[in-house]
Amino acid sequence: MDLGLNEIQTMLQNLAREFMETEMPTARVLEIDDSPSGFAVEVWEKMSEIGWPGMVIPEQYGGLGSSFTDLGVVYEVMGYYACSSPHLSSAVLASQAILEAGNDSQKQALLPGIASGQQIFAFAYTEPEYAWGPGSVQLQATRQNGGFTLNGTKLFIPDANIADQILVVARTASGSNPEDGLTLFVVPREASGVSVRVQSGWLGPKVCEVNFDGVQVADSEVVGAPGGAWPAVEKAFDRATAVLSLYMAGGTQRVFEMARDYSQTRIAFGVPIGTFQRVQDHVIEALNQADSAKWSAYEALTQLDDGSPGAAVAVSLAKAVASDGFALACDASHHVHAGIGTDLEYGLTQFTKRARNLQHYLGDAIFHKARMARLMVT
Amino acid sequence: MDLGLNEIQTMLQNLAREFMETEMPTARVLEIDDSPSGFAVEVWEKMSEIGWPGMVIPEQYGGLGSSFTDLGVVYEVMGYYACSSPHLSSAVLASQAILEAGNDSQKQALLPGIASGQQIFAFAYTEPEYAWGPGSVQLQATRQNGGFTLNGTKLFIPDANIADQILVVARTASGSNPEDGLTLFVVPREASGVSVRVQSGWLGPKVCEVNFDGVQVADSEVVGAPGGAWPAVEKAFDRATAVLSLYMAGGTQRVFEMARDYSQTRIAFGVPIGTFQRVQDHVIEALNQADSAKWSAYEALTQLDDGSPGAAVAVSLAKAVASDGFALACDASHHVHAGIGTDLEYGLTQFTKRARNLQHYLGDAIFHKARMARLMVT
Amino acid sequence: MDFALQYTDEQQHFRQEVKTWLDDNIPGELRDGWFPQDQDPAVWESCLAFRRLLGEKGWLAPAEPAAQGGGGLTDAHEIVLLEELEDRRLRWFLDTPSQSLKQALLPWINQPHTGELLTAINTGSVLLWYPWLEQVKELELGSIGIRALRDGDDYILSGKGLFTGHGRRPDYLWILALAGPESAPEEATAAFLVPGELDGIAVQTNRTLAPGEAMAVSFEQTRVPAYCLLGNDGDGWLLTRAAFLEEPASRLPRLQEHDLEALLLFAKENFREGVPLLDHPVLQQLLMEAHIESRINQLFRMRDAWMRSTGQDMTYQAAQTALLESRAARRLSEISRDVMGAYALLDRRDPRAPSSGTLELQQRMSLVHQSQDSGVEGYAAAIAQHLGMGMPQDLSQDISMETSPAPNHPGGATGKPEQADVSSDVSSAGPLLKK
Amino acid sequence: MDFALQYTDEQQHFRQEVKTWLDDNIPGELRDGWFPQDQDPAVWESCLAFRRLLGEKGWLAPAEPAAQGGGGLTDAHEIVLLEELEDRRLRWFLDTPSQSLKQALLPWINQPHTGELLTAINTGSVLLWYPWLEQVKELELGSIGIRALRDGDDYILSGKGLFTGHGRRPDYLWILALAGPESAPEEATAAFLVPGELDGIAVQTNRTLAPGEAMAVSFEQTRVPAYCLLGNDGDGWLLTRAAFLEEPASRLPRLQEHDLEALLLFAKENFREGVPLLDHPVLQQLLMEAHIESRINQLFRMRDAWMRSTGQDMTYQAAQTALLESRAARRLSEISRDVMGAYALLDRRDPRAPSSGTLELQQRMSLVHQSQDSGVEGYAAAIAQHLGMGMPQDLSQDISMETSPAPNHPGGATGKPEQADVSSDVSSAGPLLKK
Repeated sequence: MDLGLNEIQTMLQNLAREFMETEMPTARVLEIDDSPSGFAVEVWEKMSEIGWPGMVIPEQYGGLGSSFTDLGVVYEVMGYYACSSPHLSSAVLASQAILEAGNDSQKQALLPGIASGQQIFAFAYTEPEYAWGPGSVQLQATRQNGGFTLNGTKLFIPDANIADQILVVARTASGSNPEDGLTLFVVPREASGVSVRVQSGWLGPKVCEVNFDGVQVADSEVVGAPGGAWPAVEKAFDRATAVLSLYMAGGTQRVFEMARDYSQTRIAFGVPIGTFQRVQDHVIEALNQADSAKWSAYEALTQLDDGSPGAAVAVSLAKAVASDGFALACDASHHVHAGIGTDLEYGLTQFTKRARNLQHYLGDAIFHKARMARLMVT
Repeated sequence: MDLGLNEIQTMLQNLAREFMETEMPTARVLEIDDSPSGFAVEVWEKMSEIGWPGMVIPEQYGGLGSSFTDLGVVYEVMGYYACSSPHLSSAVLASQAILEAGNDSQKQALLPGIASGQQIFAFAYTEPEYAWGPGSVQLQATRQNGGFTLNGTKLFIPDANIADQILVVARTASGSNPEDGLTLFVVPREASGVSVRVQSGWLGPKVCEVNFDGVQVADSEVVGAPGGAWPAVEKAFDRATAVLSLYMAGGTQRVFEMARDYSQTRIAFGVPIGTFQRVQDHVIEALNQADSAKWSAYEALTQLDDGSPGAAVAVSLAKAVASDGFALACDASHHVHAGIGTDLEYGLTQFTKRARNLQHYLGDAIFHKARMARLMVT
Repeated sequence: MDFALQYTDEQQHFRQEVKTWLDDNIPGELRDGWFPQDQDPAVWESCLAFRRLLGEKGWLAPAEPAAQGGGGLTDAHEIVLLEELEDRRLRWFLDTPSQSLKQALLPWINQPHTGELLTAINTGSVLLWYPWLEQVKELELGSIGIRALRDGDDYILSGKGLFTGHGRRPDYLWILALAGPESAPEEATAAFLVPGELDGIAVQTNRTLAPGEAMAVSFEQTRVPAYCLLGNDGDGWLLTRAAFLEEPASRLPRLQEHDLEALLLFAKENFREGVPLLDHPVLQQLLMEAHIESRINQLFRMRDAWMRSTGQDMTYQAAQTALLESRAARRLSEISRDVMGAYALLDRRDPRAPSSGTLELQQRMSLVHQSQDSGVEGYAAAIAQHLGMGMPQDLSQDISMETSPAPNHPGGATGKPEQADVSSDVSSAGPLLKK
Repeated sequence: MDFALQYTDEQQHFRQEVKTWLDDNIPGELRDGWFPQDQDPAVWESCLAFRRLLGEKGWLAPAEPAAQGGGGLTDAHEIVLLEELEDRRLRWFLDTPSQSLKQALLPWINQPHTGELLTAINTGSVLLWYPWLEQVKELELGSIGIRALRDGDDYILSGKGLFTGHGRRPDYLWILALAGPESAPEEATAAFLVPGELDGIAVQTNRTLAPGEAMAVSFEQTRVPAYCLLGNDGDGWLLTRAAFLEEPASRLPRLQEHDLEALLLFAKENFREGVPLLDHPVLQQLLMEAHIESRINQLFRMRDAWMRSTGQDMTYQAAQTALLESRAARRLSEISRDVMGAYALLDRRDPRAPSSGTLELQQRMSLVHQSQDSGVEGYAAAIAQHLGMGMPQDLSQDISMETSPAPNHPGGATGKPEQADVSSDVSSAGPLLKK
C-alpha cells in the first residue's frame, strides 16, 4: 500500500498547478464561460504544447503513454481551477474509443492529431431521451450508397460547437440486447447535414444539440466493426469517468477550501463565523465529500492502470461519490457563504454549475449505483 | 378550515391523558415489554370499560360509532405514552375488516365481543416473505371436507399470543392479479393445528410466528366471499394505518420533548447543552418530524371520515412521514441524550424500539411512496 | 377538524372578477409566468406597465385602504387575488417586502412627503429598493458600506451597498448608512429614503445567480437633503429592522407547488427505456418525497394561518415553516436533477427547456434563498430560541435573536399614531435594541 | 499509488499459524462470532476461558514485549492477528481501551504492584474496568458520581459510577473520583486502581441497549488503601484523560464490513414478489449506498494508516474517519431496516434471525456508539478545531478541545521513563491541562 504520488506525478501536479494558476484565475473562468463558444483556444494551444492531449495515447500514435493515474493528477488540478477544455471529449473519450475500436490505420490516421491537440473531437452519445445506458442510443445509421446515412439528434454534447470532428455513437441494428448494434462514426462537424446549436442554461461549459439530417458517412469513417462498438465505448466511458471523477474531486476540494477560508475570515457578532457549529458542519460536509471523492477516484484509476477486474465497479463507485458529493459540497459552501456566494464574480458559482452539470455527465449516482449492483452480482 | 379539536375530541384527549398518566408510567411500559406476554390485561380491561375497543364500531354492533379522527386523538396520546395494547389488531384491523367484508350475522356475532373488549382478535397477514402487498399473501387455504384447510406460516403478527381469535388472510386462489383470491378466516387461537411462538428481538410489543398445520375452518368462519377479501382488507389497512400514524406522531412528539427538556437541563461546560447549535439541530429535527407526522395523519383521518377520494393517498403520505420521521426523531433524541439515552430505565429506548418496529408495520415509507405514485397516476 | 379551504360565494365571485381582469390585462410576454430574476430589459418594460395596472386597481397593496392607494380588500379577498396571481406564476409582483417597509414608513405618514410616497408605492407609480436582507438581519457595522456625513442641512452619502427590489433602476432607495463612526452600534446608523435620480448614484451591473435579487448601488458624494432622513440620526438600524420584524415566514410564502407540478409533468411525459420516468421505481420514490415535502409545507402554512386567525400564540411555528420550505426547495432542486438529468439545467431561452425553464430557475433560486438561513443566524436559531434553547449567555448579549412577533401596522390602517408610540413599540422588540 | 494490502511471506506464514491456533482453540459457542453486548452468563464463561488462552499466547497485547505478558509481535504481524479475529467476529477481545489505559499505567511500571498488574492485564488473568467514555471525554465534575475522602492512610469511596469493560465483575476498577470538593476542576479529582473484591463494591444489574458496554457500580464506604492511588491527589482526571488521548479513531476501528456482508447476503437470498431484494431497484440503490460508505471507510482507514506509517502529520483525518464510521453505522442500520423490514430486529435468540442476529445488534450498537459523537463535543468539533475553526474565544477557555496527537507509549515499550518526564509530556497535551 502506498497512497503517495510518484516522482513523475508530483512533477505533473506542480506543472499543472503553475499552469492553472496562470491561465485560469477566477475572472478568466467566468470570461470563458460567458464567451459564445466557451472555448479558450490559446489555453488549449498551451495545453497541447505540454502534451496533455496525448497523455493517455500510446507513444506509437504520437502520445505520451502516461498512466490513467498520471492523467488523474492533472484532472484533479484542472477541477480545482474549474478549467474548461475539450480535453475529456477529445483526448479521453474519443481517443480511447478509437484506440479500443479502431483498426491500426484509423489509429494512425486519427490519434496523432488528437494527441497533438490539432484535431479536436467531440463525443456524441446522449439523445433527447437523456440517459447513459446503451439502450438510450437510438440515432439511426442506415446502410446507403455504400456507406451509412445518419438521421437523428444528439443532445447535451460538450464541445460539439468547437470540434473539428464528431465521434458519433449511432445504432445500426436493433435487437433484444441494446448493447448490440452500436457503431462509431467519425463525422466532420462541417459535414453536410450536421447542425450544431449551443444550448442555453445554467451549464458552465457549453453543451450542444447536434442534428444529423441525412448525413452521409463513408465506410472508412466507421471506427471498428459495425454494430460492435459497445465494448470500446464502455472502456472509454470507464476511463473518462474515472478522470472526470478526479476533476470533480478537485472542484470539491476547492469549494471546501473556499468555505473554510471564508468561515475563518468573515466576522459576525465579533467572532469568525467558523466558530458556529452550523457553519462548521457545512464546512466539514464539504471536506468529507472532497476526501471521499478524491480517494475513491484514485483507487479507480489505479485499478484501471492495473487492469484489475474490479475496475469497473471502482469507477462507478467513484462517480457515484463524485456526482452527489460535488453538488452537496457546493450547496454546503453556499450555505457558509450566504449572499456573497451567489455573486458570480466571487468565484463559487462556477463550481456550483459545473457540479450540477457534471453530476449527470457519464451517468449520475443512480445510474452508477445500479451499474455497480449489476457488476457485483454477476 | 379548522384545525382544532371539537368538544368531544378535547374530552377524549383529556381522558386519554389522565388514563395514560396513571396507567403507563415509564416503568410500567418497561415491565409490560419485559413480561412474557407483553400484555397488560388489567389495562385492557380498563380501556374496555371506557369503551375504547368499540370506538370505530357502529352502535348497532355494540360500539360507540366514533369518527376515525376521534380515535386518532386517543391514539396520539397512546403513542405519547408508548402504550401497548391489542387495540390496533382487534379493535381496528379486525373490526374494520369484519365490518367491511362480513355479512350481518357475522357482524352481529363478532363485533360486539370486539367492541366490549371481551374478545381479542389478532390480524394475521404477513408471512416469511415479509411484505405488505397482496401478492405477499401465500398461506394456502384449500377446500376440504366442506370447509377449508389452512397450511402455512404467518410471521411478525402482533398480539397473536394473547388473542382469542385470529383473523387470517389466506389465499384460496391464484391468478394474474394478486388482489384476487384472498379470503378472511376466523380461527380460534386454540384451534387444532395452530401454534403460536413469540419472536425474539428488539421489537417492543410482541410479534409472533403463527403456524397453521392442516387447520380446519368451517365455511361459516369465512368472512365475506371467498377470494374477495382484498377490498375489505385494504379499507381496514387504511384506517388502521391512519390511526397508527397518529400513534407514531404522539411518540415522535414525546421523544422531541425529551430531547428538548434534556437539552435545557443538562449542563456541559457551564451552559445547558441546548445552547450548542448541533444539539439544537437534533432537537429541531425531532420537532419537525413530530409536527409533520401529526398534521399529515390528522389530514388523512379527516379524509377517511369524509369519505374523500384522496383519502388513500393521504393515508399513505401520513404513514410514509411517520415511518421515517419517528425513527429519525428517535435517532436525533439519542444524539442529544448520548449515554443516558441508552439506559433502558431512562425511558427513551422504548420509543426507539417502537419506532423501528412500527416503521414497517402496515408498510414502510418505500411501500407507501410507491402506493401513492400508483394511486396518483390512476 | 377540517383541512379544506372553503371559499364563500363572495370570494368565488371576486375570483371570477380577478380572473377576467387578469386575462384581459396580463401582457403576452408574461402569460407563461415570468420572474424578475430572469431579467430581460424588454420584458421588464411590460412588467412595469402591468405593475402600474395592478397599482391602479389597488392590487399592489390589496389590503390597504383605498385612500392610501391600496385595494381596500379584506384578507379573504386578498387570498383569492394571491392565489390567482400564483396560478399564473406572477405573484412575485406582490412579493417584495415593501409591505413591511411601508409599515416602517407609517409613523411618518402625516409628513406630507411620506404620505405621498406611500400612496405612490402602493399604486406602483414609484419603485422602491431596500437594503439586501442579509445586511439588515444582523447589525454588522462592518458590513454597511455606505457612510453618511452631515454637511450643513444635508448629508453626503458615499460608498456601496446591496439592494433588492424590482426593476433596473429605483425611483427611491431605502438606505441604511453609517452616520456616527465611533458611537455604539445601535446609535451609529441612519436611514434615508432617497430619490434614485440624485447625482452620484450609480446602479452597477450585477452579476449574481439571481439577477433581480440583489443590486449593487454606489454612491459618490451624493448630496441628500435632510428631509430624506427617516426618524432621527441613529435610528437607522432600528427603523430598518422594524421593517423586517415580521416572522421569517411572511404572509406571502414562496409557494413551490408549481415547480413540483412541472417536475411531475416532465416525469409523466418523458421516458427512459420505454417507461415513463414516473414509473421508474427509484425516481418514483424521489418524486413522492418531493410531493410529501410540498404537502407538509402546505399543511404547515395552513396550521400557521389557522393559528393566526384564531388568535393563538405563534411561537416556533412560522420559523419552522420557513425552515422546511427552504429545505424543501433545496431538496426539490436535487430531485429535479435526479429525475430530469441535464434537462433540469436548461433555461427559458432554450427551446428544449421543459416548462419554460422554471426548474432551472428553481435550481438557482433555491440556492439564493438558502442563504437567508445561514449557519450564523436563521430559522433554526429562531426555532431554538422559541424552544428555550438560546445561545450561551455570553454570546446572546451580542446576538440579537428576534422573538417578538411583528407589531401590527403601528396604529393600523386607520389610526394615525404618534411617532412616540411607535418608537417605544419598536424599541421593545428585541434584546439587542435594549442593550 | 497502490491501494492493495500486500502481505509478506512471513506474514502469510504467521496467518496460517494463527488460523490453525484459532480453529483449535475457539470454543464452540463462539464459532459463529459473539459479542459481549449479548451477555449471557454461560457463554461468558467460555469467553473468559478463551480470553485466558489468548493471554497465554500474548495475543491480548500482541505488540507488547513478551516480558510484560505481551506477544512481542511486529505491527505487521499484529495486523494479521486482528484480521483473523475480525474474520471470526471476535476481534472485540482486543478492542477494549485497556491498551490506552496501560499506557497511562506505564509511568508506574517500576512500582512492583503496577508492573505485576500490567502483566496480569496483558495475559488476561485479570479483568480491568474503566470509566465510561462519556465521563472522561469532558471534565464535568458534576457528572462524577464517586467521592474519595482521605481517612488516615486510606481513602473512603462512596457513590456510583458507570464503567465499561469485559465480563460481569471486574478484578480491578480504574476509578475517577472527586477528591477535593471545592478546589479547581483540574485539581479536584483522583484516580484509583482498586481491586474489585473490596467491601462495599456492588455491580448493579445494568439495563442498557448494549448490556456489556456500560455497567453501573456503586461504592458504599469502600475503604481503599493509599497504594491504589494513581499518581497524586488531583492527578485523577489528567491521568484518566491521558489514557484517552489517542485520536478518536484508534488503531482498532470497529469494522462494519461483516454487517454489510450479512445484509447483502440477506438481499441476495430473500425475495419480494419473486425478485431477489438485491434486484429491487430502490433497495439496490440503498445497498450500494451502504457498500459505498463501507468502501469509503476502508479507504479512509488506509489513508490514515499510510499517513501514520510514512510519518506524515495527521490533522483532521482520524476524527474524520471516526465521524464517517459513526455516520455509516447509523445509515447502515437505516438501510438494514429498509431492506430487511422486521427481520432487521430479530435477535440471535430467534431461530428466524438472519446471520445470527448480527444486524439487530448493529441496530443497537450504532445508537450506542453514536452517543460518543455528541452535539457538544465529538468528532465534528475535533475536525473543526483542526481546520482552524475553533469555538468562540470566550467558550474555548472553558472547553478542552484536544488537538495534540497521542503521546506514544511514554518511554516506549522498551524504555523505562522517569515519572517526571511523563507528567510533563501529559501536561503539555491540551489547553485545558495548562489552564
